[in-house]
Amino acid sequence: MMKLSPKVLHNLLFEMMRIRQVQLAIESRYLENEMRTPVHLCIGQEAVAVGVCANLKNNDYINSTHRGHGHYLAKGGSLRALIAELYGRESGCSKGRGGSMHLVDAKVGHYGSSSIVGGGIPVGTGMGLAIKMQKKKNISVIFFGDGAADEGVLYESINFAVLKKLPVIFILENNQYSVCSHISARQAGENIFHAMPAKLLMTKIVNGNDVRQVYDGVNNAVIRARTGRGPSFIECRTYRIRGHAGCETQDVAGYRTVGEIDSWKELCPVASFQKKLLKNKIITPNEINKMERKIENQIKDAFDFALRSPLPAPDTLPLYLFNE
Amino acid sequence: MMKLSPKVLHNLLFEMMRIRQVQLAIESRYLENEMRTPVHLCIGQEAVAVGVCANLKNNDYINSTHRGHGHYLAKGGSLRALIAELYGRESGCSKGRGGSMHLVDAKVGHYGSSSIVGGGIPVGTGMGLAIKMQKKKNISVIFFGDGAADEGVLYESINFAVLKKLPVIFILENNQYSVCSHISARQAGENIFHAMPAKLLMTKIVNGNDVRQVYDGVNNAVIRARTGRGPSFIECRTYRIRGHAGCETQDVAGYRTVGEIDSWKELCPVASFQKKLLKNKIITPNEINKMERKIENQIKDAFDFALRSPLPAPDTLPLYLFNE
Amino acid sequence: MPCGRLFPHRIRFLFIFLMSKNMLRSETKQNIIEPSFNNEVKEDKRVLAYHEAIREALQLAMSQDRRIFIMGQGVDDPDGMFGATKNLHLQFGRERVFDTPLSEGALTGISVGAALAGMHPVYFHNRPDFLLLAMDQLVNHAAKWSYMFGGAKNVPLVVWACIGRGWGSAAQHSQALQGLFLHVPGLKLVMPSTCYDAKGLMLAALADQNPVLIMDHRYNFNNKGLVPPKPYTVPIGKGVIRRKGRDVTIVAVSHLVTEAFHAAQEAAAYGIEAEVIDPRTLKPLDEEIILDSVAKTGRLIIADCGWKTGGFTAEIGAMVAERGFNHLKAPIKRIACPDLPMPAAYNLEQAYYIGKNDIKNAILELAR
Amino acid sequence: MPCGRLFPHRIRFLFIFLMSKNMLRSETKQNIIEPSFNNEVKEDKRVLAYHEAIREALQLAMSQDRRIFIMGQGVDDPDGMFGATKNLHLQFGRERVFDTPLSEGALTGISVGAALAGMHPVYFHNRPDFLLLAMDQLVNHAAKWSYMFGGAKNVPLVVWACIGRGWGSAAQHSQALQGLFLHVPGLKLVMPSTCYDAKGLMLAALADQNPVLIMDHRYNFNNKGLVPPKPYTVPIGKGVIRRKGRDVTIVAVSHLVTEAFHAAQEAAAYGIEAEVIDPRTLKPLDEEIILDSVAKTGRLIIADCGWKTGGFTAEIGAMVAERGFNHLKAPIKRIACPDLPMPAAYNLEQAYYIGKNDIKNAILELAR
Ligand SMILES: Cc1ncc(C[n+]2csc(CCOP(=O)(O)OP(=O)(O)O)c2C)c(N)n1
Ligand SMILES: Cc1ncc(C[n+]2csc(CCOP(=O)(O)OP(=O)(O)O)c2C)c(N)n1
Ligand SMILES: [Mg+2]
Ligand SMILES: [Mg+2]
Repeated sequence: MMKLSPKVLHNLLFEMMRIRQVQLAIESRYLENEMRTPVHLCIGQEAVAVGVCANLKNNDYINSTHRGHGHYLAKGGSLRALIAELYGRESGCSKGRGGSMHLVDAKVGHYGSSSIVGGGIPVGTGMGLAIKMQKKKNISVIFFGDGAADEGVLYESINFAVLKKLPVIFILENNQYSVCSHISARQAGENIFHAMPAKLLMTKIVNGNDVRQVYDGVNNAVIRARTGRGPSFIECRTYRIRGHAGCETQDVAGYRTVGEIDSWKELCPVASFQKKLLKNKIITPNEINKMERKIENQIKDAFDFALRSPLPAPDTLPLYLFNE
Repeated sequence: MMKLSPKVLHNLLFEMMRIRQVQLAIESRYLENEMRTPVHLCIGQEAVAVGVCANLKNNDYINSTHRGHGHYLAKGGSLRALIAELYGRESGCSKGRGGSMHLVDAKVGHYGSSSIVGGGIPVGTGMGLAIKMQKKKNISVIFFGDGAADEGVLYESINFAVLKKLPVIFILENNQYSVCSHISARQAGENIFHAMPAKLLMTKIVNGNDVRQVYDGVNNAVIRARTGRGPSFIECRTYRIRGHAGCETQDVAGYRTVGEIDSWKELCPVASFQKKLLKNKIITPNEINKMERKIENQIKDAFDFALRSPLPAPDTLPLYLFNE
Repeated sequence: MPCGRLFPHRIRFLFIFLMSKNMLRSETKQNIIEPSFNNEVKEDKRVLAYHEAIREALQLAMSQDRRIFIMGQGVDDPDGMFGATKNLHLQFGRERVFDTPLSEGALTGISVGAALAGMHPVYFHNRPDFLLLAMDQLVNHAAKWSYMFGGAKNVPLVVWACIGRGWGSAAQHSQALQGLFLHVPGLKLVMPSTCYDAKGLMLAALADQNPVLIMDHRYNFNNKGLVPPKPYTVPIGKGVIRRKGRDVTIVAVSHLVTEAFHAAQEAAAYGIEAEVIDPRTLKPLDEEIILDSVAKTGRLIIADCGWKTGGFTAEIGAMVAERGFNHLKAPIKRIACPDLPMPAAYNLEQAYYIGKNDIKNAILELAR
Repeated sequence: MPCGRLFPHRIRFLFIFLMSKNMLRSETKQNIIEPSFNNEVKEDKRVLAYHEAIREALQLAMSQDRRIFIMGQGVDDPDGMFGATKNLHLQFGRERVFDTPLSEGALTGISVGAALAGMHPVYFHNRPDFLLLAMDQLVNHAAKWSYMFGGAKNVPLVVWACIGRGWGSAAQHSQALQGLFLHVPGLKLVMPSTCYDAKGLMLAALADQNPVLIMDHRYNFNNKGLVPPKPYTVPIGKGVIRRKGRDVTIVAVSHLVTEAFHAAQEAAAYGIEAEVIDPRTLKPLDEEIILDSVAKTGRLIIADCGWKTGGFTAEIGAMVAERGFNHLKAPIKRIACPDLPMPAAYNLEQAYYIGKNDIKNAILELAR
């Protein structure tokens, strides 16, 4: 395991706690029916977003999915603009046009995400192509789920990235489910790309609930991409604690056991990392409390901002179809 | 190598010679501009069609491509109906609606082929699904090129066939080119499916210019499929001697060297097998002559049949859109 | 923020939850009783929800025909395709009712292949947006196979998709793509508007030996209407008059039939009698029922939940301008979604979508 | 049958080969000089073939704009996309002009991503049929990205495809799919008919910061016409009158503009003067030029090389029935391919396709 400074470790924890608390805040207000957009919470998967993005620079690109709040925040996307987007406000990151599944923050290299499962995979690959053609040094990271790994566009995109040695990292966020479908109903065996020769595609499976493992695994891939040695494929094994969409009470019963969910709650990436840092005396309970308060304030500020922002004016409906 | 009776060996030779001679006959008359359909000759690739289909029963299915004359004939498709189809006649296998790229002969398990590269791969997979659901004992064999292996639908179809353990054999007919594009401009490294665990997908690379190797490779896959043990993936390495479409004089220059073509002519699957059988005294020159004459007669009969058949009546244009 | 604190607000919101569960994330309307335009139902007055009607059709057909099977993402999950396939896997087994990978392209081709080899697949999609991944297999393969091979083989296949709308589903989860499929020769395109038809058209689609695309709409999905228990088919290619009228003809699609009906009822207060035509199948289209009505009224409104340009309103408008021109007394009116992706914000959604009032205004303008 | 006998008939057919090379497998017409309707060309009277005009546009644009690159199956092969991209890789290098795998779905998404990250890709397809594999990325992604993110990012992208026709190319290699794309908000749809416009519209598409789909037609591809060497653009969204007339308006698409022009010339012998309108871009559409013409003539013919139902003829017919009804004196006429896949046999092709005579007959019927 790589040696990381306390500052970096604090930061990993802070980012995970922040994503968790933002999700919980969204969840707690979701039944008010004022955020009228299908939220896909990433509670339980925070270590993936944070472990990956902690390796990235501001001008690196990410491409995300319908379950994208964590990726957006970890990459530095504006919290205010996120919450405002969920409330459908003009001040939202997508001016209220996108909703929960279409976040964007171009300033931090987040150029938008697709809610077509797998749809972002080639888009992120193309961003890597642009980097290479422009001879720039940044990289493109693509998040996608195990469901997206069913789609042929993954095969096509990896083939192209390998062929052109693109600075692209494919992050398979395997939470075992696509809606209510377990991965075993959709795929047989390990993902085939793990069998690719490492020279062509560096691949790895990491514990996606361990932010350190994610960080380290991606770190190698980032170096490889930045030095022109081509793409990598990292599978992060994790679990979504909540239902597919909406808040906890909206999860349909019958497709997984309570026991299964509970066993994964035990493996909570935020709590376990917190515990580890406390145990190793890298952080104090007081520092954690401070973090929590800081985050609470940010969240309060963001919700206030969103709620006092106006809705888009109805006569602006036709705007933005084209860039004129 | 499996031991085959002289009868079977004669048959392999006969089928290859027949496909070759039919292609040459088509080619020799193509510039008359009466077969007004883009023919994709499989000269040089006869061993694949024959080595595969010699393993199949009449009620086994094949799914073929734009370069499908050989598959059709090897599976037992009517020669008359093929030639008539090329001439756009009502007596053609597709009643003149399909042309060279859309052959069909339902009586021998050939239910049609697509000219969308890769388009037949899932269709053949679905035929395997039907077999499994109907608890029948036949199998489904899919021919496709190295170009088709660029398409994501291959990944999706193999995943599904493996998942459902379908009686399907994927035959990758790797002739190195898609039109003028060499495979190295399109793919990096070996096809990824060779790395699949054999339990899930049996895979093999064979010399596609050696009919015995093709026969043996596919034989195992056929047994596997028939006994419910799931799909296989066999890559046959071969070469197309002619241009992508049309006859020899129509091949565009500049994308491959004359030397390359000539070196593959040396490896002619028909001539080399003929030589081997002669050398081993499994066949006599006289028997070969007889075969040639028999084939010539069949070809003459087929062209006569086609040319005396009427074109479709123009007022039948709207027929066959739906099965009523 | 340890996991122990996952549920801090749970109790606080329980009452809201109980209050609002049915509205939650609802892209469907709840418990709308259909207008009494079910002229088909003579005897048995049983009431069924729209999704139950589809389910009953599937159940009846599968019981009778071993070739029929159901596949699609989540067809066997607890939701059961909003109820349409719910628990059918318990009755027919997971071999005949199965979940699929997210491989819409290949799975469509697989359903084509299964159809060629003697099965009759029903492939479910919970939104038409995902059909865009299947266009090659739908348009290049399913739609063309019979013609391309001179009728040697045909493709008995039902592809079903349910149009999403509202709750910020936004641009990639709310498309009503019938306008695309309308253009494709070789596909039959069915869009029911009543519970009765939902069952009868599904049974007709399963009796058809060709590819049939059924596009349902979530706004119909919880409607309740009269659905006889017996098996029956509603013919593909025959429209129906949902309301008689002499002044204006309205051709409306899917859930807009009900909207048009109510608009017509309200317009009647102004002395204007609008005739409401439900084509039920967009392709083949019952052109005569539309032309006959226009011959009587001389005025035409077309209402479609898809985009305007090049969609269903275009086809009907042009068809009447071509074949019924001499009866037309006024410009036609096309009511459809604007040529824009769907926005997420709910007030923009309101500005975006069309409904009863748009139709009523068109009636009043046209017949004033 | 050893390989030594591969060429038995070579000599025998050499003379046929020499005679007929240009006709061989030709889905294009050869060396047609355009009618002199190139009103734009004032000074420089240089003649160029259609494919050379496209190539020149690409060359000019790439020389000026480092963001532009070309990709597609075979763009760097000896044929060079029927000449349109021929040898451009020699000038600009294989990094900027490159062959692709047959992965139309992903490659479209890759071009979207490259566009987002500051490039301006031109993705070539030698037939629109293959775009059906790219529908998800074209319709769900390219067309929606700008809107979906409130304009935060846009997609400067040119997708180009060339409609096939004839020589038994049959159902999967001859589709003119503009009717599908016409329906999709967020895509601009360009169909040039002259060499001049082929260059000017390509340059306009490359100056546009949005996804533009250019559909060319093989029947135009070897036409020769006046093309000034300088860079110039033809505005996207503006149609042009190719022939003035007072009696009938013909709106024709792509290679049918020339057919309509000749039909109009022949009809003039009967004293009927048809006005020929070339919309040049189907979306955005210059509705005014059509409505103005119909206001004058009162009669409308629409000619499209795609399918009839729900295609371009539907949209124009409905648009005029909606906005120009009061000027219409007769039923509109729609001339388009029948709602069938393309058959292979050449006599069925003849029965299938439309051209000058169909348009001429329509003129005579309408204005008799
Ligand atoms: C192409 C496509 N098919 C189906 C859907 C419906 N859908 C939305 S999210 C989802 C689950 C995707 O699973 P996964 O990729 O594993 O992501 P997760 O939800 O687990 O984060 C599905 C099937 C879709 N949006 N796009
Ligand atoms: C989806 C698709 N893309 C492109 C084409 C154009 N095309 C026709 S044949 C062909 C070559 C395919 O190569 P391969 O699969 O290796 O078959 P081969 O011609 O070598 O037998 C191509 C690119 C097509 N028909 N379909
Ligand atoms: Mg998942
Ligand atoms: Mg090949």
